[in-house]
Amino acid sequence: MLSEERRVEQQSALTEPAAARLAAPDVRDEFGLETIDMSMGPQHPAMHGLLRLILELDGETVVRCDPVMGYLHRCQEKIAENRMYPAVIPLTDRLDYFANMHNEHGYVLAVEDLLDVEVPPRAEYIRVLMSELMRLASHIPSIGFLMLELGAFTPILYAFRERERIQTIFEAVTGARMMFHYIRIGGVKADLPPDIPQKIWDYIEGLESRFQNDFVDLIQGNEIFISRTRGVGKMTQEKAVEMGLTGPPLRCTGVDFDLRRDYPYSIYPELEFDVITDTAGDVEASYRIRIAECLQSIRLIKQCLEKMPEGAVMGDLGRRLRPKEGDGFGRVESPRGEFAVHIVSDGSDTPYRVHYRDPSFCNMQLLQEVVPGHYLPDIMPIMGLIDPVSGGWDK
Amino acid sequence: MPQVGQGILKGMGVTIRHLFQNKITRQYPEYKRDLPERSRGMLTVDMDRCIACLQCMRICPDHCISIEQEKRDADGSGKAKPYAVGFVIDDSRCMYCSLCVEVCPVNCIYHTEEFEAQAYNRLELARQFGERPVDPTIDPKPTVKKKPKAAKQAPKKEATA
Amino acid sequence: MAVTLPEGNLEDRLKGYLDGFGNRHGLLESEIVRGSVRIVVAPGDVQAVLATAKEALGIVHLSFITVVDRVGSFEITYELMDLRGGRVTLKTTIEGEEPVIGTATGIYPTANWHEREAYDMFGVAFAGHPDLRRLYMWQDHFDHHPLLKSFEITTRRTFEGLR
Amino acid sequence: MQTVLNLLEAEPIRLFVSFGAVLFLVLNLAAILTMAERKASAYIHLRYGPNRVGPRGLLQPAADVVKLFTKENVMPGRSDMWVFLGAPIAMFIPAALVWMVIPFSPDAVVANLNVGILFFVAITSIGALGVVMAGYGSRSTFSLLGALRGAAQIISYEVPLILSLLGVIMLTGSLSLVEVVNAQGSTFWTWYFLPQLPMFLTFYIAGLAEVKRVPFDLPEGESEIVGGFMVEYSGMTWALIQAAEFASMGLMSAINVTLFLGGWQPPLPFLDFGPFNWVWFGLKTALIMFTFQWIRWSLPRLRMDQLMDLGWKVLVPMTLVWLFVTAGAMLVIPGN
Repeated sequence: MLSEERRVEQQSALTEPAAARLAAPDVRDEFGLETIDMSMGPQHPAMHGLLRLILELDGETVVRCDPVMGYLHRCQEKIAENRMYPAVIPLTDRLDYFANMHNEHGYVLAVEDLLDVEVPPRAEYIRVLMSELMRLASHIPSIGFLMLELGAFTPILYAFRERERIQTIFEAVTGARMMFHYIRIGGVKADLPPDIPQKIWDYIEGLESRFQNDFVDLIQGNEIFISRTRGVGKMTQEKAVEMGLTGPPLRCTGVDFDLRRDYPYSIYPELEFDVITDTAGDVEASYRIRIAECLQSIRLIKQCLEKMPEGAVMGDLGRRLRPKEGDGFGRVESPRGEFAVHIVSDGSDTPYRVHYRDPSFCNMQLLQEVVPGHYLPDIMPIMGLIDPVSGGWDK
Repeated sequence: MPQVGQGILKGMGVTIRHLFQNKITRQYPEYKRDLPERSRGMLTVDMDRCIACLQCMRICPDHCISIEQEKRDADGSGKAKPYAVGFVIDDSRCMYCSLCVEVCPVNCIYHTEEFEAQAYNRLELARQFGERPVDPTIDPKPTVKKKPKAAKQAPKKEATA
Repeated sequence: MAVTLPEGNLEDRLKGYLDGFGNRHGLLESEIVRGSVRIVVAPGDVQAVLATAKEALGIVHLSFITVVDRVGSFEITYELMDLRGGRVTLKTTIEGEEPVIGTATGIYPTANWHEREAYDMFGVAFAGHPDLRRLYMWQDHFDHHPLLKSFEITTRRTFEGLR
Repeated sequence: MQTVLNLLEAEPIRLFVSFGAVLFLVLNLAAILTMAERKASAYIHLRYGPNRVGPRGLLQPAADVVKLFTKENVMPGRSDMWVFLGAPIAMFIPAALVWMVIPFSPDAVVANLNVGILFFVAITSIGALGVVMAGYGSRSTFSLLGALRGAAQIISYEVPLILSLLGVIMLTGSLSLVEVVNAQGSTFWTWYFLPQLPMFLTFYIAGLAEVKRVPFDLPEGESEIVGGFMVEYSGMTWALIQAAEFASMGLMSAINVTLFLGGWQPPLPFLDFGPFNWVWFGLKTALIMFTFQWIRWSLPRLRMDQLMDLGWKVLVPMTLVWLFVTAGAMLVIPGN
């Protein structure tokens, strides 16, 4: 805890540029015109979750964009310090609530890194199967959200129809529609119900044609969509890497990076899939990447169902988990990018410190850099490029 | 130039095709879907089987289960065993994670298919199962954490988050 | 224009990183554990080591910064990735209740919000940071840093006023 | 009976009665169109739409009206009260007024002005005033941006809208809407949408922009400025703005039909219903209104600069070129 004088001293010394900028008088141009200050959010209907953007507008052009977050902050990391290792898993579901399986998977990988537990192969296959279904259930609505932000209301409802069907599968497998609590330390909670592989197969078979009919035909060639997204949110590879982007926002600039291939975990090395990249680095490219990644996920799900071995789904664990002292890392490729968990253990049955690296949080830094210079209506497609989730960035 | 408008027309073809398709809405209060076997609804307790081991109370991440325990010779074996005289599940806090169900050694706490909980007051959502009501507003003793290097000199701060 | 990512055998690359850091800086500890380079340096050397990692060794991605409150000292972990399988875990420990460390924003611009978060949650001050404001908590009227071990959470039920 | 009819024929009474009838129709049209909009969108989205009030939800507009009447009219603090309250009226009156010159059938026209087209052009421009008043009076950044966009858009698209009318005026040689319909004849290939196809498309697009429908609903732009000029309105004032929007949407469809699709004229001569020819007018107007709704639920929204580009760089040159083509054709082809 800092003393009061010290805190004031720090804030005044370290934030000098920021303070100077805030204290600067209103700038007027040669016509004596001022810029408009506008506060977008946190109750803005089109904003992704609870985000507030402090904007400075020159007409319709954005001069400055300052994201303010913390409206959904639950201090998950502090709560996790007071829970036993297995009891943190249902809390990770609440982080990025569009990629719950990936959060669970990342956390579980970190604990397993500390424990050195053997996970049965069938459990690994089920984990990957569920993760890829989750990626579908996250990417399809994110395409819908992008269209919603451009003013087209229809695709989001088609997208949620697909998500609904995936959620029905999840409900049969895990018992819940959103907060699954399915992937456990050492395996998964329960084996797949006997009729589920066939159901998933049927769903996936139909999805490919529906994908073409409902989304690609409706969106892809639309001139208004192209004119609204092409060249919007344009960034270079250097910028993307410097800002620490991961996931579709990084891949749409052409950097060929996917944790599933470059930092392999689970059984991804045994499966075939392509890493999709695009060179444009704008909103349209990220849309194309999401569409193509959905098709790759379908491919992965088919392989998982074909190769699924028999056997147990839960490894051998003690009754009370007491990992050894040290650091445990787990990172997975969530639909938004790199989701990493860092657990510091002190040998007791509760973590000493849990740190989540959420892709929404890191990718959101892009807003400050890319939005200035764009028009006001372009903010929303750029949000669609990043596709952040409120529970993710606010932890 | 001839391409201009093609994408728009194609998209409008998609919407007009959907206009004549079957509707997928389910009219909820009249139509209720069959819940799958594993569906996690509200919790219930079979008090006859409960052995008051307090496992569920300890594992619960939300501290929504409170048990009042006393030694009693309930089964007439002449030996006083722990017995749950009060058992409350506070549904306003429960997040249906099913950890208590998994941890229970005698399978006396389980999920039902009930999922429509509503009340005008949050206190009404606390459901009593024992013979004596337990005050749900008093926190059950949280799990004690053994800190190897714990040294708390700083004054107590109130949590806001 | 294009960003070049490293190629070649992972083992050799990790050894190269280890040597690269070892030749240039005084490391307190260094080892390769489970496919990642783990080095511990003095807090004063952090900026120099990060600059070496970015410019000399080509490790382009800063994944996250974790601060751990060790009650009396703060342990800061920088997790670096070269995006091709190599990981570097850079650790440092700052003694004292009011820690100050040099910022990484000059080298990795993505550290901006990570450092703001660390400042918000732990009160770790990053000297030279361009915009060190609180990230999650209130800017004013809140003088606590929630993730410190001295900040106790009470799981008090929120029924007051309803009874 | 005959005396009553004769009394209705007498000039001032006829005007009042017919104006009342038209106003009744316009207000009902708003309710019907709200319902149609919700049903159409629901069916496109594979939903049912409102289906609880009355048979198949048909009484939903009545329930809406009751709700809107009983809602509190919230006014933002420090807003300019008279401007704020006057704006919905300034938007509704022009939209309702132009319905006076629309010929529903040869005899059913409230005021058969010989400058009907000019009247339409003049009065619809006043609608921009209401938008600006609403945006200025609300004292909100979002409203102000919406109002500025609305003013810019409506004034810009007046130009192609008027230019696209000129072709019809040249062919007809009259500014009276009844004359325009009479000149089109009772076969669908003689209607003006075929010889004047670019003008028809321009008028349709500019009309969409005039009534602020997707893809030109920038003044509302709910994903960036949350409803734009009407963000602060609630209750009955909001309902009046909505009624004005729907009335002007219906009006634009009716003008479209009158000028380019032959008004009350049947598509083929043997389908002539005599005095009931207003059925044709209604059917065609409903068709155009449905296309408005269909477009709304299919397309995303344009950006301000793209909107201006479309208006000034595509539509205006296209109309000007076709104007010369029309003039040349009239010189070359005799008897027109």
